[in-house]
Amino acid sequence: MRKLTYWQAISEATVQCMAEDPAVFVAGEGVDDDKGIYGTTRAAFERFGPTRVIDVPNSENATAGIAVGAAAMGRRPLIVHSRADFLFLAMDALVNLAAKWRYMYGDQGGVPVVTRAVVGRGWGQGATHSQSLQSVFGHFPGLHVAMPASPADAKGLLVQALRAQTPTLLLENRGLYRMAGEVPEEAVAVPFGRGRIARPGTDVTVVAASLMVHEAERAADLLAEQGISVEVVDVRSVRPLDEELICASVARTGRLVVADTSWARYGLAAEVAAVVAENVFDALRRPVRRVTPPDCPAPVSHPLEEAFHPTADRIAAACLEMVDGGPSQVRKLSDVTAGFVGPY
Amino acid sequence: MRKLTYWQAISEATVQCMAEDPAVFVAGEGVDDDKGIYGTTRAAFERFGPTRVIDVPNSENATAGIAVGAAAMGRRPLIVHSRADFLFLAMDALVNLAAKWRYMYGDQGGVPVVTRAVVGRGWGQGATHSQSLQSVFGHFPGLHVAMPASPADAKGLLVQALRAQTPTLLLENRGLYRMAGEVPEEAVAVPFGRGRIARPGTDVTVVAASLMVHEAERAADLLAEQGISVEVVDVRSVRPLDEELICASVARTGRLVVADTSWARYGLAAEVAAVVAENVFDALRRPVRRVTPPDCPAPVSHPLEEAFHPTADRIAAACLEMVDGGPSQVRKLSDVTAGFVGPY
Amino acid sequence: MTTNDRLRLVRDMVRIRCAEETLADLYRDEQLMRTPTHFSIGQEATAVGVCAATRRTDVVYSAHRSHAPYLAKGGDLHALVAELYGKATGCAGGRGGSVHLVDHAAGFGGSAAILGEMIPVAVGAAWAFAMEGAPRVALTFFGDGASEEGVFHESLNFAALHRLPVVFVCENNQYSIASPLSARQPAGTSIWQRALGYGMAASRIDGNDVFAVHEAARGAVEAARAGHGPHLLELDTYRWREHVGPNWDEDGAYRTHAEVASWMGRCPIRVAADALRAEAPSIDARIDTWRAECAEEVARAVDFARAGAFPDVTDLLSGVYEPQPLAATTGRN
Amino acid sequence: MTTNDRLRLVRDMVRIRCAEETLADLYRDEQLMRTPTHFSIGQEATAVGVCAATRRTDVVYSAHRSHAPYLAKGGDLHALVAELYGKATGCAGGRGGSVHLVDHAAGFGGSAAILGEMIPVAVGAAWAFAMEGAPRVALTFFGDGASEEGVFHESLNFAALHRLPVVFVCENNQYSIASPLSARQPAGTSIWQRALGYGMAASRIDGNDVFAVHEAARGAVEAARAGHGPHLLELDTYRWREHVGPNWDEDGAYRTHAEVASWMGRCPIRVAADALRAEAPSIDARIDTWRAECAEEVARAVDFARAGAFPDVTDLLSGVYEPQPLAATTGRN
Ligand SMILES: Cc1ncc(C[n+]2csc(CCOP(=O)(O)OP(=O)(O)O)c2C)c(N)n1
Ligand SMILES: Cc1ncc(C[n+]2csc(CCOP(=O)(O)OP(=O)(O)O)c2C)c(N)n1
Ligand SMILES: [Mg+2]
Ligand SMILES: [Mg+2]
Repeated sequence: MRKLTYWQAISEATVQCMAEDPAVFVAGEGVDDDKGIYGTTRAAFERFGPTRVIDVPNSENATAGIAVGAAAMGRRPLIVHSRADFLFLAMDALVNLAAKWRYMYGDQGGVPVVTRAVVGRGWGQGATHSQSLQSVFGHFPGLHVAMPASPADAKGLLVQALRAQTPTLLLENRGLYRMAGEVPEEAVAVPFGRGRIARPGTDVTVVAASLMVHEAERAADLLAEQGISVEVVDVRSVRPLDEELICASVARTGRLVVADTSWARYGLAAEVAAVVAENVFDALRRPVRRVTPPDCPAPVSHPLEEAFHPTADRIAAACLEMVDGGPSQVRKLSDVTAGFVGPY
Repeated sequence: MRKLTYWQAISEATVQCMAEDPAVFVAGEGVDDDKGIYGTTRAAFERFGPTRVIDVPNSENATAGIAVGAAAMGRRPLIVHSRADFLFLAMDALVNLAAKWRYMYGDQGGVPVVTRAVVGRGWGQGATHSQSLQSVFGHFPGLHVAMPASPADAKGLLVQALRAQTPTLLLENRGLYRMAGEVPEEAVAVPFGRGRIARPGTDVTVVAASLMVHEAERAADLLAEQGISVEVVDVRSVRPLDEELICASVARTGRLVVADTSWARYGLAAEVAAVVAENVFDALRRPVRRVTPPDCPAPVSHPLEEAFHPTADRIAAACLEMVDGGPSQVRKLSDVTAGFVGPY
Repeated sequence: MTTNDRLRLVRDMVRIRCAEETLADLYRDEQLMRTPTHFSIGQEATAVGVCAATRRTDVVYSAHRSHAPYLAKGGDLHALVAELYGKATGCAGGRGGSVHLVDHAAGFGGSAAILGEMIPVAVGAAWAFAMEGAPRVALTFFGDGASEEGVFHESLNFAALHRLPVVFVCENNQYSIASPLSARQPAGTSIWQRALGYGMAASRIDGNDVFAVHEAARGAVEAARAGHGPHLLELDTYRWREHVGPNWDEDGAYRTHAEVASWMGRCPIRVAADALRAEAPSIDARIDTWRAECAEEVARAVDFARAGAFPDVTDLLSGVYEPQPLAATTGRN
Repeated sequence: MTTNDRLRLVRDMVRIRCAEETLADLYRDEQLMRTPTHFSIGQEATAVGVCAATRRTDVVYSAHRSHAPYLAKGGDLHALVAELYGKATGCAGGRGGSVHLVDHAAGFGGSAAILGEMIPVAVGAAWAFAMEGAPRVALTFFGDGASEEGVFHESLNFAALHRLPVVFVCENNQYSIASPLSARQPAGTSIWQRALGYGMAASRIDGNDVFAVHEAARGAVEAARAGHGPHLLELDTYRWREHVGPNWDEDGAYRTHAEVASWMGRCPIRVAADALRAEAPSIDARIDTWRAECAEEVARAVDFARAGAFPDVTDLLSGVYEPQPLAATTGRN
């Protein structure tokens, strides 16, 4: 199959969905910009022009409410935020209104507002430009929340979101945009709620999403050199969450590490641990480990930032600790996003 | 010790803290109102007048930011929301700014904004007037989040918040205001991060907060009749979370039920389960159970609303299931807040 | 406007008044409608005057004080009452209650309980109409208090920027719960004037004069339909009952009996009747007739609501999403 | 204003220009300042004109484009540069970076990266001053783009309602990243006029004329201090470099070389020098001297920054809270 980068896959999905459904439009601050949100909206702008790829004022709350209104009248808005952190300003419209619309108004139709938001990381993005809000939005019934890890999923989950009737949040990690992978040419939907075994293994299960899937795979490579077999589960969507896949894997391995880009407390890592404790607690041979950022805001200073973001090394260390009688150390890796060069 | 209701305890704490520290002031929509937010702000208004108990426009975002600015200049704002659901509009200022202030500006002082927010329940509060956002705010380092269950804690935790240097969210369940309990006359602070054994027991641990502590205690009463001994842990604050207390209890009982007023996914119930899976997984003799609202928005219609909110009955049933060889049924209780009469 | 048109406006007001008064009594006495309810009694001229200027294909959104806009736009009365009783036959299947009314067939797009929330939604609907080139207008009712929410301004800016077919209808009833305007907005300013800062047409109208409201609304709606962009109407009016619930509250806690009485003296139904008396001398008799007719209609609606079944508890989880399987293990998404 | 006062304004602009140009070069060439950085090159007159009208006890907040307001208010240059290098000696200990500058001693209360966030913070500071009866004024710098955030309006309403001592300083540089004003705000409207809707004093000033800015700011700050309430200043200006980062971007993607060149022709330093030449004929020589002095000062600051230690990684968790024990089991709160 031909390969695309993650940003190209998103761009292609957008263009294909806009071609197939004239109701789809893209709106967001700077979506018509030359740079096109890491390139993802540029092709759509070039093809469909400023009536369907629309720059908006810096009014996140209204933009979200406007998207709800447009969706209620049959349009299919795709709203893009260059940082997920701006979503706090849109949260009332998304959580108090979009998420509840179908249920609260008696199941007479939904408002399929699709929101893409970029999670920043690296080059000193800092405390308010690098948060990944999967658990915060994932808490609320009525939303779908996904975190594609691969170009194919970035395309397929966006296609699914733009065809379905559910308000959806797609979180994209900036570190993924340049990664390449096989992507089907057609607009093939990937369903929400079905995870995937990114890499089969027998000794430890690492559950992750988005960028952390790649960190987990790198950790798995590293540990394979030591004869430790790691299974990596990519949940793909955090709501719905594929409980069966997670539990089946842990039932086999008896060991669980959860790796996430957001904090442990009340985070994705907590939920995955809880699902296991509810369903397959007796398969656990070791305490669950959460590999997440430490309990502080993201700092800017380079050495602190490096220490803040969870990496393959930390995942590998967590796995190692669990495997009885395994080696106590592995060689150190560099960050999967280390290729990024400034200035930013 | 003399008894006060929950609302009286909050009122007393407010008045005492305002008397002891002239920097404390109260602001919020309707805080100067005759009804005084379930009575909690009325005595303060009567004693200190409209220069220290201040009605504000319906501008939740600005109000939160204004509180941050006032706190940065040495005032001690106590902001009150008549429904926690309005906090989505204030979330940017509280999470992106207040929570990160001390850290992000190099540890030169914090902005001790204290926010009280009422969680609605019953009488058809519905999807946007009954949400309890403990896990959503609890996810973020830099905040303190507490959910007092008793009048004594309602007073003590508010006193602590108004004396400390940390931005704090206090969630108060409407169903608690009329409950009475012993409350010290003095303004004695209750520290954040220390839970309490609300009721000792040996067979099952029920971890809860706020209203659910009472539901858990009622479930414990019920089960005691059947010879089952339930330990109820009141976490008091969800950030910091008293991991030691939770783990110690589960280590003794080997069985964990977590009861919460918000949804299971990415909720308080998930976090408690995760903490146990991390630390005392091998003490578990049974799968963890989460007793929470089902995965839907809160409906209005009375029978649906009754089915939605978790109760003592459901906690008791969850405990029963865990206790090997115990009886399979207990008598049915009515809702702890059933005393509320309309119209509203 | 013909006399008949004008009579119809009065009739619509009488109908809404009658429905709300009956519902308020039942709400208080029976305690079966378990949903926080904000009556528009005294404010009927705003909803009726504005909605009569719309077509069925136009769409109206409102805030929590929603019965009057819903009924004025043609919302089904039976479905409204059933909703208040929490029945499956309610307009939102009993899920939404008083603050979440909806009637798509009538062009009532929804009401919401969070202040300001429906303002951008109407703008988005108008944007959809503009994108389609449909000759439709979106309208949004909200209170003076909601105009303090930032989203009000964001929405005005966007609507004016794109010259969207939306009419912002601010029912200024002078209070936000118990807070007077003077505690919330700078002295000497007014809401309609803020719209001018966006280059938007705006006007302030006596909101208890249904004919004045209607004329202004007709102008605004037709201008919007013709592509001349949005309009903000500030309509001065007054609610007679307490903020939420069926009772009177003129006890001086935040407003006086005299103040309430003075506004009741300017009852929109009486004001309209007085204005019509010359051209329609039988107006008082007609009002009596309408009242009787409406009482019957409301009685039927109440019977319908009472007879309806509650939603089935086994359906608690349906309608959160378009149909999809839940997790087999825990029944969660 | 004396000639000396006027010269000092020019000197302050030269100093900021020199510092920013040097930092931009280093930022680009060394890649050691790993923090997204928004230069104010070309916009110096706004920060300098406004801040010169303040006292040290007044407090200034700014948005992401923060170096100029920070330096103009007297913020420590060494601590700024060290912050950009991520050092423990930085004004925020290396934690905040370019968008989170702070210098309490100088009365620079903080800058923030979320649009509009510091606007209510300044209002809250002003409220604190009013509560204390302190003769202090709060000021907040923000861009034309931030005025589209709802919180801007909420803040104006609150400040005007309570007549607080706060000055809103809108640096209108015509763009929000690559979006021109015309894509974001209705044609024919302006930001300062929206303040009038709150009954607030407001004015629009040539933001590249430091003397005009200063005069307007002095009036606004002193009126606020005297209890006459808030003021909004809209200052028209232009950024020369790209939105974020050290480069030029006059490639036609969103603005042309001609547009940038025309604004560079109205360089605030040159405009001020021209205005002063009659009363201070030596102005050009003075500027050269200042430039040389500032180059040295900046060089020292860079040396200081380079010499500083990075924050200790073992301190990663300190300063999240006032000191308190973490959970023994997991090191979390
Ligand atoms: C965001 C938000 N803040 C506060 C409230 C609580 N609240 C409900 S109605 C109301 C008063 C609103 O006043 P106004 O907009 O003038 O409408 P009115 O009730 O007078 O018709 C308030 C403050 C709310 N529902 N939503
Ligand atoms: C709430 C929010 N939305 C969007 C952004 C992304 N953003 C950063 S700077 C900027 C442009 C702001 O323009 P303006 O306020 O005019 O300031 P300028 O950069 O022109 O000085 C934008 C959109 C942000 N930081 N915060
Ligand atoms: Mg009102
Ligand atoms: Mg700008």
